[in-house]
This record gives sequence, structure tokens and C-alpha cells, in this order.
Amino acid sequence: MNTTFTLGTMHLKNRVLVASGTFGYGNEAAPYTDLSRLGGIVTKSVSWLPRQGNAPTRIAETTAGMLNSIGLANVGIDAFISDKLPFLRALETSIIVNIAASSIDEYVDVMERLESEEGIQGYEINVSCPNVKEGGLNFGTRCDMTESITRELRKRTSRTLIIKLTPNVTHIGDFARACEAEGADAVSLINTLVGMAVNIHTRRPVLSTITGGLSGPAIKPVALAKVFEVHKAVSIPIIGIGGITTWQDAIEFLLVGASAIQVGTASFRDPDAAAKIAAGMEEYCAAHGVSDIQELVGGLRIPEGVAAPGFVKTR
Amino acid sequence: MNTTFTLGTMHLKNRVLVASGTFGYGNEAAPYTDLSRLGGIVTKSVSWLPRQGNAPTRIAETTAGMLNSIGLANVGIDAFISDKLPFLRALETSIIVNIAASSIDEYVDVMERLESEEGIQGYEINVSCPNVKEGGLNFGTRCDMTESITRELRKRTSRTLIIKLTPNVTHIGDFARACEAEGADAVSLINTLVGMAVNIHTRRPVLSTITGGLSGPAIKPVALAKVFEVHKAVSIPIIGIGGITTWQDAIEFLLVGASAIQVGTASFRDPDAAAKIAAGMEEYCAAHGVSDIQELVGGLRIPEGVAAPGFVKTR
Amino acid sequence: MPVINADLRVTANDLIAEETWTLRFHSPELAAQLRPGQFLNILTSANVDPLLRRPYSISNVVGDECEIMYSLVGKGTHALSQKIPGDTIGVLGPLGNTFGYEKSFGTAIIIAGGIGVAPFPFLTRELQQREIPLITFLGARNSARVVSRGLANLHVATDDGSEGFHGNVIAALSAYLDDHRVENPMIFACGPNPMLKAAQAFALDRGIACELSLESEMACGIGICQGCPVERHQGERKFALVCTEGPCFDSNDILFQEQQHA
Amino acid sequence: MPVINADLRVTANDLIAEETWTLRFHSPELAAQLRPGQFLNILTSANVDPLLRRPYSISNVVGDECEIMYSLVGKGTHALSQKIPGDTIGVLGPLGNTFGYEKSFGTAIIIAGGIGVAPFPFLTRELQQREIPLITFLGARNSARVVSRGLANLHVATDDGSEGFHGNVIAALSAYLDDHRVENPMIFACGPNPMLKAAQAFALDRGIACELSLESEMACGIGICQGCPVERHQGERKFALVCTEGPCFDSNDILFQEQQHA
Ligand SMILES: Cc1cc2nc3c(=O)[nH]c(=O)nc-3n(C[C@H](O)[C@H](O)[C@H](O)COP(=O)(O)OP(=O)(O)OC[C@H]3O[C@@H](n4cnc5c(N)ncnc54)[C@H](O)[C@@H]3O)c2cc1C
Ligand SMILES: Cc1cc2nc3c(=O)[nH]c(=O)nc-3n(C[C@H](O)[C@H](O)[C@H](O)COP(=O)(O)OP(=O)(O)OC[C@H]3O[C@@H](n4cnc5c(N)ncnc54)[C@H](O)[C@@H]3O)c2cc1C
Ligand SMILES: Cc1cc2nc3c(=O)[nH]c(=O)nc-3n(C[C@H](O)[C@H](O)[C@H](O)COP(=O)(O)O)c2cc1C
Ligand SMILES: Cc1cc2nc3c(=O)[nH]c(=O)nc-3n(C[C@H](O)[C@H](O)[C@H](O)COP(=O)(O)O)c2cc1C
Ligand code: FES
Ligand code: FES
Repeated sequence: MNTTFTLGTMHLKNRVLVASGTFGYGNEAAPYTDLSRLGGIVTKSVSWLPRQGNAPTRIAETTAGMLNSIGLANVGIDAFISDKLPFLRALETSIIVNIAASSIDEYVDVMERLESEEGIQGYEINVSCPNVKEGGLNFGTRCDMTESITRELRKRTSRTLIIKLTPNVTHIGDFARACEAEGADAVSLINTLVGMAVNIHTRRPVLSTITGGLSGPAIKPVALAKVFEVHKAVSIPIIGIGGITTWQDAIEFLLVGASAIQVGTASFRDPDAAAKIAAGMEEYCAAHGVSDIQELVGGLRIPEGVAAPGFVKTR
Repeated sequence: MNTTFTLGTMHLKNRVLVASGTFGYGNEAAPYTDLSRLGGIVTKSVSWLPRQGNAPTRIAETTAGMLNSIGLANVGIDAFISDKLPFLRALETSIIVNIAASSIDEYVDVMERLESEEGIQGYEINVSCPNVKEGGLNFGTRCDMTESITRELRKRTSRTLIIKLTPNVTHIGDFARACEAEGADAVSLINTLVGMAVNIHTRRPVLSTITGGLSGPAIKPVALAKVFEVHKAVSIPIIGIGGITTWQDAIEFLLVGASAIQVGTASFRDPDAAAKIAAGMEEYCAAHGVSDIQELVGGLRIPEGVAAPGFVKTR
Repeated sequence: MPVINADLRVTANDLIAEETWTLRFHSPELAAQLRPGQFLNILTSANVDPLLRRPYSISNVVGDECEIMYSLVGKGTHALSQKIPGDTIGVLGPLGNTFGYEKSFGTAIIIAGGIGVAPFPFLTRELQQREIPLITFLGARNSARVVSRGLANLHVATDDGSEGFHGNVIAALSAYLDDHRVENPMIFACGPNPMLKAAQAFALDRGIACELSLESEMACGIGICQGCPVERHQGERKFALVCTEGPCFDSNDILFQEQQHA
Repeated sequence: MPVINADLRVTANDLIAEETWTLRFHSPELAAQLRPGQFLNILTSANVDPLLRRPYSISNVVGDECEIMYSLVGKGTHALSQKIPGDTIGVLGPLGNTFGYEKSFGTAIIIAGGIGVAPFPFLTRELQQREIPLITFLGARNSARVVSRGLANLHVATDDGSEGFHGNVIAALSAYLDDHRVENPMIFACGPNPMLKAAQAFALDRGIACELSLESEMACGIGICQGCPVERHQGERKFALVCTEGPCFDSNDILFQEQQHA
């Protein structure tokens, strides 16, 4: 049975990646799972300079979800290359470096620095972090900015280029189309939804940044609808993200149009979750006579007479 | 202790309403709760003609939430007035009729018909239902449409006019500002988030309309952030909605800026939920020496040095 | 009699057949009110996973105790199966209409498929108290799943032939009626949709009165969510609500669509 | 030794003081590896409410069994309190660093506030095995909440004066040290932040070495979420992660902010 997937110039051994910011740089979770069973690892967002991140409190549990405002805490590009990349490079899985920045120049600088490093198969561009003041969501909620970033980065790499979209917009399909037009190999979605929690005893926001990003099982229905919407809008592959906890969840994302998926918050409950999901998907395919998992991608059966919802603009 | 609230020309006995579409027309739940303990009842959306609603399957449970695509099934304005209003009118609570329509003319017609009926204290205008093809989300995601609807309706009533906003937009504050500018007495939010679920056995969407509206505890953090955002944008009162299940949830909404709240999905778990929440809020106020619950509205304490998140445009 | 929305004390919870359980709880008020065909909406878990109540047919009433019967399917029934005597469960009811067992007919023909057997011990008792003759056709996957308790005049059909008639329950009934004369019969059927559809066609074909007890996704169980429609055959209203207008319907009123969404 | 991420069998779960429980589970592998100060990240519920694991200090190791101690607070501890022997719980660990009980000092001064007593039975045993003298100061809300088992040389302080010293535990320690000579002491403290802050100030003032076991919101417990920072006093890195660099820190390394977010 074939579970592999070619995305741009990158070959994934299966459809299951771990999501940026939820799996560190691979080494931390290594004792708890077999990293070679993953299709790929998307690193914590890397920026040019190290970022200390936001003050505590950075996370808050909500019902079937969690809020985070980590603030892109990361070691910065130099330390990433010297301290983190050697470990990642040696793994038998694809490495996708997620890049965050507060200006187009910073994105370009980080990517150009990484271009000369071996052992990186692709980039995922975080234009959509809700938890930093400059850049972040401001890029991701403006179609023209998303377009410019994609254009500038595409010029500079032949590695696989994935743009990670925010769900916090009215028409996500427009953003995906902009990425496709500018030559992105894929879009990944969704990043977190803007959310908030209040401590009624102190009457203060729980998070030091007031609002944060909502992730986990709570957001899965929203993520599925967004992937479905983007699938109707573009022809480039989609990487589905949002609340995926079981292999059944992953199959749902494939059916609505995702070519691959990322496991985020679920790794906090179980660092072995992504590997288990990959195994579960294989068993499902074997049991249902699916010889190539690609058969499932976009395989949603829409009963006759049912029109796509109004908000979906068809190509 | 004072829990009352004057909203436009309407006097609410407390801050707890039941949300449109989650409490029928009051009569169905009457055996299970004391309706006179509610601040108000917002009716199921009423349209000019009766609507049969969407084909089954109309609801799907998700993790800590549910999707619905009822399709505004309702008895229509005539039957509402003859069969439902007499019961509502006799209750010792405020009655707010929620109006749905597929054109501005239809909104106007429904409202004008209701203007001549007694026992209605206010209107909530549903510009944001994600589950009908014409109108619905198309109105709610276009600021100019929201503006026109508010303007036309404001001309025709001196009763309390509340516009119900959808969360499925990039900048909800803009919509609230448009409502405020056109004379709405309040905005209520959030309506449901667009979401989806897939049956992996049949490979079909669970809902007959493919996508539906997500509600319940899962969406509470998103709703809180939207209310907070709108609170920074406008001065008119806000009615907070989304996942409220306990009185603690309700207090969170007040602190971020809601003057009143609506209980939706929680009534399905317990038809007495709203009354229990109202009682819980009173006890909380009594225990914490809050003599007027208005003290809590917008009472969030933001520690010094913490800036509001970037996406919040201040007035 | 007041409706009940309360946490009630579980008195028994037993595995009675393969993946099939009965759960009893104490409620004199419900015991006094419930009628065969009605259902209860049950909060299987105090936390919000699963979020919604689950509807269960009333399976029997014994003294001050009420019994439901369930088969293990997903989250809700898993949570139910963990209950032990002394625990409480949240119960809302009585809900829905009753079987038309007070209509005039000669013999009741009960058709049950799988866990669709749930409402029939209670119906059987009421029929027997009224001295109305009855025959019961019970379809099950296999012998291990046959739940015969509380039933009378039982004819079993199993998919794998491990007990009784080898085949589906409608075929078993059909064969029976070919050989036996049944005076003025009326069918009461509960089970999976394909079975109900077959029962509907069979009843129409033979001109037998027939009531179907339907299932539907339900959020509220009391008519406030509009989530549980079933398509009607005729009339100006296209849909009926299973929770308040059912779950028991005249089989001629119901239009089964090609199952678009299972 | 391999790390553990498994469902382990609960062997005991007992109420030992007001709203205070100990839970034991069977795990020879963990029993062999765990050291005082470390913690485990525990899945309190199989469903997703609550979603995240909860960290608990290892409270003791007895043969092949490990023990945690918890006080009833919210969802997670409510779920824990429902466990009965034979149930399983998901355990991830061992996690975090250990108390510096192998450093060179003369007498260990243990300061515990509330459920902050949890790690100290285990530490006490290790100290006693090494024949290191120790004194324990335990602060509790009232007498009903005092958990003395596994502790040694105990001085109790209660907020309401219902047992021992009337007042906070730092005041009790201070009074003690005014009257007694303690050779080359080192403080090990665990409890609510205000207590830790007081311990920090006290240790600085008296020039006593001091380690604090800190809490923080944690999503993962293994360093992959960056959710659990504590602010550092100095150095180029502003934050340290409580889960991987702690939970035990030299008290001079930690900067307690005015509690902005509780
Ligand atoms: C009026 C009424 C009366 C009812 N009475 C009873 C009763 O007496 N006894 C009883 O056991 N149930 C009864 N039900 C059904 C019951 O309410 C629940 O739906 C059932 O117990 C499953 O709940 P769960 O939480 O265990 O499963 P869930 O976690 O809700 O899982 C069910 C889900 O699994 C899917 N599913 C279910 N079976 C399969 C399958 N074989 N293959 C693939 N997918 C599947 C469904 O699409 C559904 O989404 C009744 C329903 C109604 C409406
Ligand atoms: C390294 C480490 C070790 C730990 N060791 C232990 C241990 O050994 N024993 C132990 O019992 N706990 C320990 N904890 C705490 C534990 O992880 C849980 O946080 C605690 O058990 C509460 O979980 P819960 O799910 O019951 O409460 P939750 O449902 O998580 O509720 C806690 C929530 O309530 C709020 N809250 C808590 N107490 C109060 C209060 N008094 N007033 C107002 N709000 C409040 C908090 O803001 C928090 O959001 C440790 C934590 C860490 C980080
Ligand atoms: C703690 C945390 C940190 C995250 N950090 C990043 C990040 O650095 N860069 C990024 O692109 N996404 C980040 N994300 C978003 C996730 O990659 C993912 O898009 C989101 O969590 C939704 O998936 P989930 O529901 O499976 O977690 C983070 C999410 C969490 C929960
Ligand atoms: C089954 C269902 C039907 C609804 N019908 C309507 C409706 O007719 N009109 C409307 O304005 N909102 C409708 N809503 C939205 C609710 O009023 C509310 O805005 C939303 O459910 C979020 O609140 P909750 O999370 O508390 O349910 C409906 C929601 C549900 C779940
Ligand atoms: S289940 Fe809500 S109306 Fe029937
Ligand atoms: S808890 Fe996740 S990094 Fe510490």
C-alpha cells in the first residue's frame, strides 16, 4: 500500500506531519516516539534573532481546547542551525522549517540563511501567528501581504514552499488563491483561532497577552470547513491542521481535500500521537482495500442535489 | 442587589436571555424551567413565509460542541403571531423576536407586521445565519449590507433593535461600528462558526448542507475574544453569546464587556440552564458584595504594561 | 404529573447479551408516568464529552424502577456502561408519544431488529395485561445478541443462522404469515432504518396497519432545536419532529429517502 | 532506563486528609527511576474533558508502586478521585530535575505549604537513608488538612491556629531558627507562590541555600510547547522552562513578578 506523497521537490513517506510549535525541534519528544514513523517534522517557528517569548501565563486550557500565546519563543536562526539542525538532519523523516518574521526582509533573510544548509526539505511560512505584535496576524489577514511574501520567497528557493494560513479571515479561499498564483507548492491550514479566557477570581485575562490562539479538538469542525473551502478554491495540495487527535480525524481531513495533515495539540496529550495516527491510517487503508491513500484525498461523496454552501466560491 | 438592565426602550429583569433557535418559542421548554426567572426570551428566527428547513441530517455532535444546519425552520410570521405570540406575551419576561430574511424588504415586512403587535419588547436581527443559501451569511459578512439593514429597520421601530453579528469575518469591530452608526441599540454576538463533520464510513458530510454552524463550549474562547474586540470598538451595549454553560462563563462575558448574555446550546443539555445561570450570577454578586451587576460589565483588569492585541482597533 | 429533569440513582447496570446492557434507576414519578414507546433523554456523563444527551426508549418499568436497554456503540454508551449502582445519571422525561397499543386490532405483531428490541418488554407487558394476543419477531446479528427477556411468543431470526430463522426478520415474518392465520393484525416495529423500510413495504403490501418507532439525531429531545426531522409522505408540512411528534409514527406517514446521510 | 508513556494500573486511591488524596499505581520501571523532586504528567481522564495532562510530584515509591498526593481542585483532580483500584491511568515520566539533596549541606530544612507537601515523603526517605538530619515545617489551612505521613521532625503551622504554630510557615521557621542552632542548613521548599516568595526572601536574608519547587501551567511536560516559563533573575535567557529545567530551582535564579496572572 502506498502512503507516500510528493510535495514540490519533497518526498514524504506518509501523510502525517507534526505541527509547528507543538513538537519543539524533534529532540525533546524523541524518547517518547519513533520519529522515523512520521512523514515529516515541522519545526517550531524560527526567526532571525532569538525570541524570549511572552511573559507567563502562556497557556490556558479551555473546554476540549487550549489557548496559547507563546509569542514565537525560539532560539533564533544561528542557534537553530548550530544546535538543532544536526539532530533533525540525521532523522529518517522530512524536515520542514517553519519561518516566522516581522517583515518581508526578515523572512527572506532567514530563508537565504537556511538555503545553504543541507537536510532541509521544505519551508512552511507562518504568516498567521496571532500572538506577536508586529507582523503575525497582520500579514496573514491581508491578502496583498500574503501574496508579496509568497512571491519574494518563491524567487529564492526551489525547495518545497508551504504557506500557512490563518482561519481568522472572512474568505480564506482568496488567500489560498494568492499563494497558488505566486507559486507556493502548498498551503497548510489552519493556524489557531483568536480566543480568550478570563480568570473571574482576579478579573484578569488568563493569558499575559489577553488573547491567544485556540487549538485542539474544539476547533476541528472549523478546520475541516476551511480545508473544504480552500479545496474548492485551489488546485495545489493542502495540508490540513486543527484538532486532529485520532486517525479517524485524519481521514476526515483527507476526504475534504487535504493531501497530508499535521498533528498539533494532540502531541501534548501523547507525544506518540502522530505516529499512532500514521499507523491507524495504514491499517484503515489495508482493511478497506485502499491501495494508494491518495484515493481518499478529496474523496468526499456529495449526494446529488446538494449544492456547496453559499460561501464557497468555485473556481 | 440590582440585576436589571435597560436596553433601548426595553427593561430586562436580569442579564440572562435564551438564544434564538435554542429555545423554540418558549412553550416547549416551559415544563422544564421557570420562564419568569429569565431576563428575556429571544425567539427562534421568524421569516415572512414558513420555512420547512433543511433535510436531515441537521445536527452533528462534535467534541464539546455541535454543528447545526436547521435552515431557519420556522412557522412564518402569520402563524407566529396567531399561535406563538399569545403564549409569549403572557410571560413575565421580555420578548425579543429574532427576524431572519433573504432580502432587506423581507426584514422590513416582518418587522412592520410585528410593530402592530403588543407584547414584543425588542427585535434581534439575524444577519448571520450560515445555513441558508440566499441572504444569511452573505449579509452578515458584508459591512455595507449590515449597515443598510440596520438603517432601514431603525427607521421603522422605536422598540429595542439588536443586530446579531457573525464571527466569520476578519474584523468584527467594523460591523459593530456600522450598527452603532446606524442607530442600533445593541449588538449581539456570536452566531455560530462555520464548521463541518464527515462520516468516514459513508465518506459523506454528516450534515445535508455539507457545512453548518458550530456552537457550544468549544467556541467560548472565540466568542469571548470577539466580544472583547467589539467592546473596544463601540459604546453601545453588547449581548454576549457562545458556549455559555455555567454562571462562571457568564461572568467572563460580562467582564470582557457584555452587558447581557444569551444561553444557547446549553439549554439542550439542560432546559433549566439559563435560569440556573441567572441564579448563580445573583449568588456570586451577593457573595462578592457586588450591589449592581453593571459593575462587572467591562470590568476586566488589564495589568499595566499589557497592550491590547494588535488586531484590536481602538476607538 | 410533573416532568422530570433530575439526577437519578442507578440501581443496576448489567451486561445481558453480547455488548448489550440494561440499566435501571429509581424514580417513582417516572415509573408512574411512562408508557410503552416513550423515551428518556439521558446525560451519560457529567462532563461535556459527550456534550449532548442520548435518547433511550423506556424498556420496562418494575415497581419504582425504570429500565433502559442499550448496546455499546460510542462515547455515550461507553460512559453508561461505567455506571455502578449508587451512581447517578441525569434523566429528562417522559418524552415522545406512545405506541398505539390502545387502538383497536386483533393481534400485535412486534418486529424488533438489534437494539430495536429495547421498547418491547414494556409493550409486551401492557399488551398482556390487556389480554391482547401478540407474536414477536426478533432479528439479531447472531445468537449471542438475542435478548429474549420480557418478550412473548418469540420467533428469532439471525443473520448468521446461529439461532432460529436464517435471514432477516421480515423474511421470517413473511414465512410465518404464509403458514398461519393472524386475525386483524397490527405491526409495531423498531430497529435500523433498512429494517423499518422493509417493514413499511411489507405492511403496505399485505395491507396491515403498522407503526414504526424511529430514531433521529437529537440535540434536545423536547422540540426546541428542530434538529430531528423525519420526512413525511404527504401533507403540507414536509417534516415532523421525531422527538415531539414521534418517535412512533404510522408507517404510511413516513417517507424514507435513499439514505443520503447515515 | 526507558521513559514511560503508558496506562498503568491503580492499586490504591485514598482520602488521607480534608480534600487530600493519595493515589498509587504499579510500575516497576518508574519505581526504579524516579527521584525526589521529579514529577509525572498524568492523563486524568480518557475523554478530552479535561484535555491536558496534569503534572504531579512523585510523593513516594514503595516497592514497585509509585504514589502521588493531590488535593481536590477542579476537573482533573475530580476525575482522579473517581479512580478505583484496578482502573488505569495514563502516566508519562519521569519528568523534570530532582531536588539537590546530593549537594553538600549539613541539615535539610523542608518547607511545605498546603499540597506542596507532596514531594517531601520521598525526599525525607532519601535524606534519612543518607543519614542527613532534617527538620520539616509544614503549613496548612487547618488541622484537618495536615498531612504528616512520611515526614520527620515535623513542625506544624496552621492559618487558624488549630494545630501547632498559629501563623504562616515561614514565621514558624524564623521563630525556630531564633532559638535553635542549625549547622550548614539548606532549604527545600514547595507550596503556593506567596510562600515560595517569602521563603526566597527569608533564605536570602539569612544567607541560607534554598531550592524552590515551582508550579506553572503545563501543556506537555516535556519541553515541546514552551508553555511553562518562569522568569529568571539574571543571565541572557529571560525565561527557564519549569518542565525541563525545573521544577526545582535555586531560589536566587527565580524572579517572582507581582502576580499579574494567577
Ligand atoms: C427515540 C430514540 C430512542 C432510542 N432508543 C435507544 C435504545 O433504547 N437503546 C439504544 O441502545 N439506543 C437507542 N437510541 C440510540 C441512542 O440514542 C444513541 O444514539 C446510541 O446509544 C449511540 O450513542 P453513543 O453515544 O454510544 O454513540 P456515539 O458516540 O453517538 O456514536 C454514534 C455515532 O457512530 C455512528 N455509528 C453508530 N453505529 C455505527 C455503525 N455500526 N457503523 C458506523 N457508524 C456508526 C453514528 O453515525 C453516530 O454518529 C435511541 C435513539 C432515539 C432517537
Ligand atoms: C511540577 C508540578 C507539580 C505538581 N504537583 C502537584 C502535586 O503533587 N499535587 C497536586 O495536588 N497538585 C500538583 N500540581 C498541580 C496540578 O498539576 C494541578 O494543577 C492541580 O491538581 C489542579 O488540577 P485540576 O484539574 O483539579 O484543576 P483545574 O480544573 O485545572 O482547575 C485549576 C484552575 O482553577 C484555578 N484555581 C485553582 N485553585 C484555585 C483557587 N484556590 N482559587 C481560585 N482559582 C483556583 C486555577 O487558575 C486553574 O485554572 C503540580 C503542578 C506542577 C506544575
Ligand atoms: C503551544 C502552541 C505553539 C504553537 N506555535 C506555533 C508556531 O511557532 N508556528 C506556527 O506556525 N504555528 C504554531 N502553532 C499552531 C499549530 O502549529 C497548529 O496550527 C494549531 O495548533 C492547530 O492545530 P491543533 O489543533 O492540532 O493544535 C502553535 C500551537 C500551539 C498549541
Ligand atoms: C440548533 C440551533 C439553531 C439555531 N438557530 C438560530 C436562529 O434561528 N437564529 C439565530 O439568530 N441564531 C440561531 N442559532 C445560533 C444561537 O442563537 C447562538 O448564537 C449560537 O448557538 C452560539 O451560542 P451557544 O454556543 O450558546 O449555542 C442556532 C443555534 C443552534 C445550536
Ligand atoms: S431533538 Fe430537538 S427538536 Fe427534536
Ligand atoms: S510544559 Fe510544555 S514546555 Fe514545559
